[in-house]
Amino acid sequence: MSLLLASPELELVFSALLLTLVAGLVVALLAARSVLTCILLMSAFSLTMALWLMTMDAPDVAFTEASVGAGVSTMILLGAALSSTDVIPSLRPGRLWFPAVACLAAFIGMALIVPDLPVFGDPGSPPSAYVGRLYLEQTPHDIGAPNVVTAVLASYRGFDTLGETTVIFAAGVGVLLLLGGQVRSPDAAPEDVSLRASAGSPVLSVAARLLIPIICLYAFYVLAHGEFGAGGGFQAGVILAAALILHALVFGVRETMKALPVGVVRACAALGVLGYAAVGFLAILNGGRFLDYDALLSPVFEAGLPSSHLAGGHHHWGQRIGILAIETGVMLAVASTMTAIFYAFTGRVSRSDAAGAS
Amino acid sequence: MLAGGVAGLLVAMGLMIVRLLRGPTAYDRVLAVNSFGTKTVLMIALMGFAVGRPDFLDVAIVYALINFISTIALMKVFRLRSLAEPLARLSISREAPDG
Amino acid sequence: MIYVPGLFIALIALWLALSGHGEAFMVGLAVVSVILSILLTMCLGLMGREASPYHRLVPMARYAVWLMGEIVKSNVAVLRTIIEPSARLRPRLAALDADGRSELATALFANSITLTPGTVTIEAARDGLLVHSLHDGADEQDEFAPMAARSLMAADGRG
Amino acid sequence: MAEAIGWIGAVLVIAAVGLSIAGAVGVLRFPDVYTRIHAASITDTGAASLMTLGLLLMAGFSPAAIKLCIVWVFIMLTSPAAAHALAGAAFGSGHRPVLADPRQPSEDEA
Repeated sequence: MSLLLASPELELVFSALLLTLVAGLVVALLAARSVLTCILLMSAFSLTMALWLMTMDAPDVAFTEASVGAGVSTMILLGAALSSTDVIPSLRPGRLWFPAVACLAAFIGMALIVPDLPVFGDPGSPPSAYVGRLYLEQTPHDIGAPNVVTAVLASYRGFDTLGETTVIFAAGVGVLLLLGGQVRSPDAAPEDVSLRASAGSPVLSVAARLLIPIICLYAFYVLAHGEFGAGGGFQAGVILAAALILHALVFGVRETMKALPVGVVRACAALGVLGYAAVGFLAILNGGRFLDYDALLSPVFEAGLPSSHLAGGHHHWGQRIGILAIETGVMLAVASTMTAIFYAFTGRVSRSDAAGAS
Repeated sequence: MLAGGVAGLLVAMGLMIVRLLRGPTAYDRVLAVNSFGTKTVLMIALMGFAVGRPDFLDVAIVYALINFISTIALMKVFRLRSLAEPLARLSISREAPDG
Repeated sequence: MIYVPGLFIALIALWLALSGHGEAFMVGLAVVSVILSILLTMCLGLMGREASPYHRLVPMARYAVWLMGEIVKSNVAVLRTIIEPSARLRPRLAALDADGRSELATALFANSITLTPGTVTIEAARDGLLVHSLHDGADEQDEFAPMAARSLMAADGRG
Repeated sequence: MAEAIGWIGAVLVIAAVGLSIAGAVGVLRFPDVYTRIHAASITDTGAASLMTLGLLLMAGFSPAAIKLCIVWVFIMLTSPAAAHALAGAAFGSGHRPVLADPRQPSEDEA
């Protein structure tokens, strides 16, 4: 933030404007009586929050917020909204007092805490002073990845990230179980007039054909450059899923399921998590500890590799390849889980539509 | 200068929210969100360029792509009440290649 | 499958432009990624003229430069409408012929119309376009004729 | 000279933001969804172009500049397609544009 705007006064004006926008969006969300309007507002809210994260110099988090909050979760909420009614029932005023008091109490509690929080970016604050400083100082020597966020997530705390990837997988399994598990490719689209009208338009089909290869490549680019800048396996997975969702949106989910069957996608989700864990076991087999990437390559082999000119020549090939391997696992797991959830929603919706029509 | 630009874009985004709330049709709302997204892309590009960090621009690229996909999804839901139906067909018989 | 090399070159170029890392390891990753992307594209059944129009890059670029000029005009026109009283707003619909064009040329034409002076393509089909414009023009077919010819030349190589 | 180019760039960025605001005002003022699509999509692509050009003039050639151009290309590719999708969806679901000449038939074909 201070990088962006020279004077603190301007910074304050900017923060005030951004916060006004956020507050306005929240009030609008509370007032909206249509589910679809709420989804639109939440998409705009995610974008605004991502902007806020950008000003706090956290592009990794902003990246995730953008791709998940504004992209995939909009898609999934739309899928959910389609199988419910659009109008939010308004509560009787008599039932509002308890939530109102609870919210107010929580707000006052948090407001009381705020003055005790460290100033934003304070190097002396507890989270920055001890382990944070250690990470910053040791990363060039231990791991060599220029992006410390990736070094922490994928290497220092690789075991946590394995847990998180498993959580995503488990969440996907949970959603599939809740939705009934069985997803069939929807029956051939009914030839209704409204559909034929838009089916002829080449604009979207050309745009999708042109963009999908580029989006796929961009996903791999984000995966490969996670150690340099914002990005990594999670974001890459979401972007890849977005490409598949675009395909399903434009050409129909039937075509997507024909190319990538439901079973294959579900297997890939498991394969991603297994691949991540396999890297850990490979390290054990090579005589290291679980997820100890330094043990992945034998020292003789690593000595034969050209030294990498990253971060002052301290780059470890074992770390680099290990991080890339587990990030690939994360990407596969995330992309497949997102696609499987999308399949589940769309497959379900078209079945209920078919049942309603007959 | 850049601060003024960022503030101006925020004002434009706020106006888009007004259109989102006023509707009246669903397509006005989707239009407002789409335009809001484009302005966000511009704003990130401006901020990223101002601080000289190319990886901010990566985020802008993702926004531009995601914004398009979610506009298509929203439009489709409002139009067809379904995410599954195709908007365009994959033609099996391809045209004769040229060049 | 003559489109695969075109797409390969275009995607590699995009990667290198984005990445800026020229070391052998990253270039290797680039090649693997491009191959995976192309395989996915083929698996989804998208490979073809629209996914890989890069062999027409030079005429497209020439067309894009011409289009830029039109876009400048469009912004001036729309701005005047926003600033001046709404009396200037005279919306109308126009149907245009687009017979005998490839999908790519139709899409290029339709998108160009959307990008330029106060006109938006509402419906696009292989045989025609429905255009909404902010201002009354003389004859719609004449008005769009230069763009129709140029976009056809850029996408299909014939005028 | 370099300073002059920098100033031109700054002016272009400000113009882009002005165009954005003007587009937003148009989206608020125009009478129906089709005219609003004009205001939003055309000023969005225009603002993106002006801003890209302005920032390039201000900073010159760099890796960030290439990415900026890629962002611009994506906006120019996706924005008209999105506008077209919206207009087509609105038309297909029965919204008819407000026309200056009421005698003109609002075509019902596709």
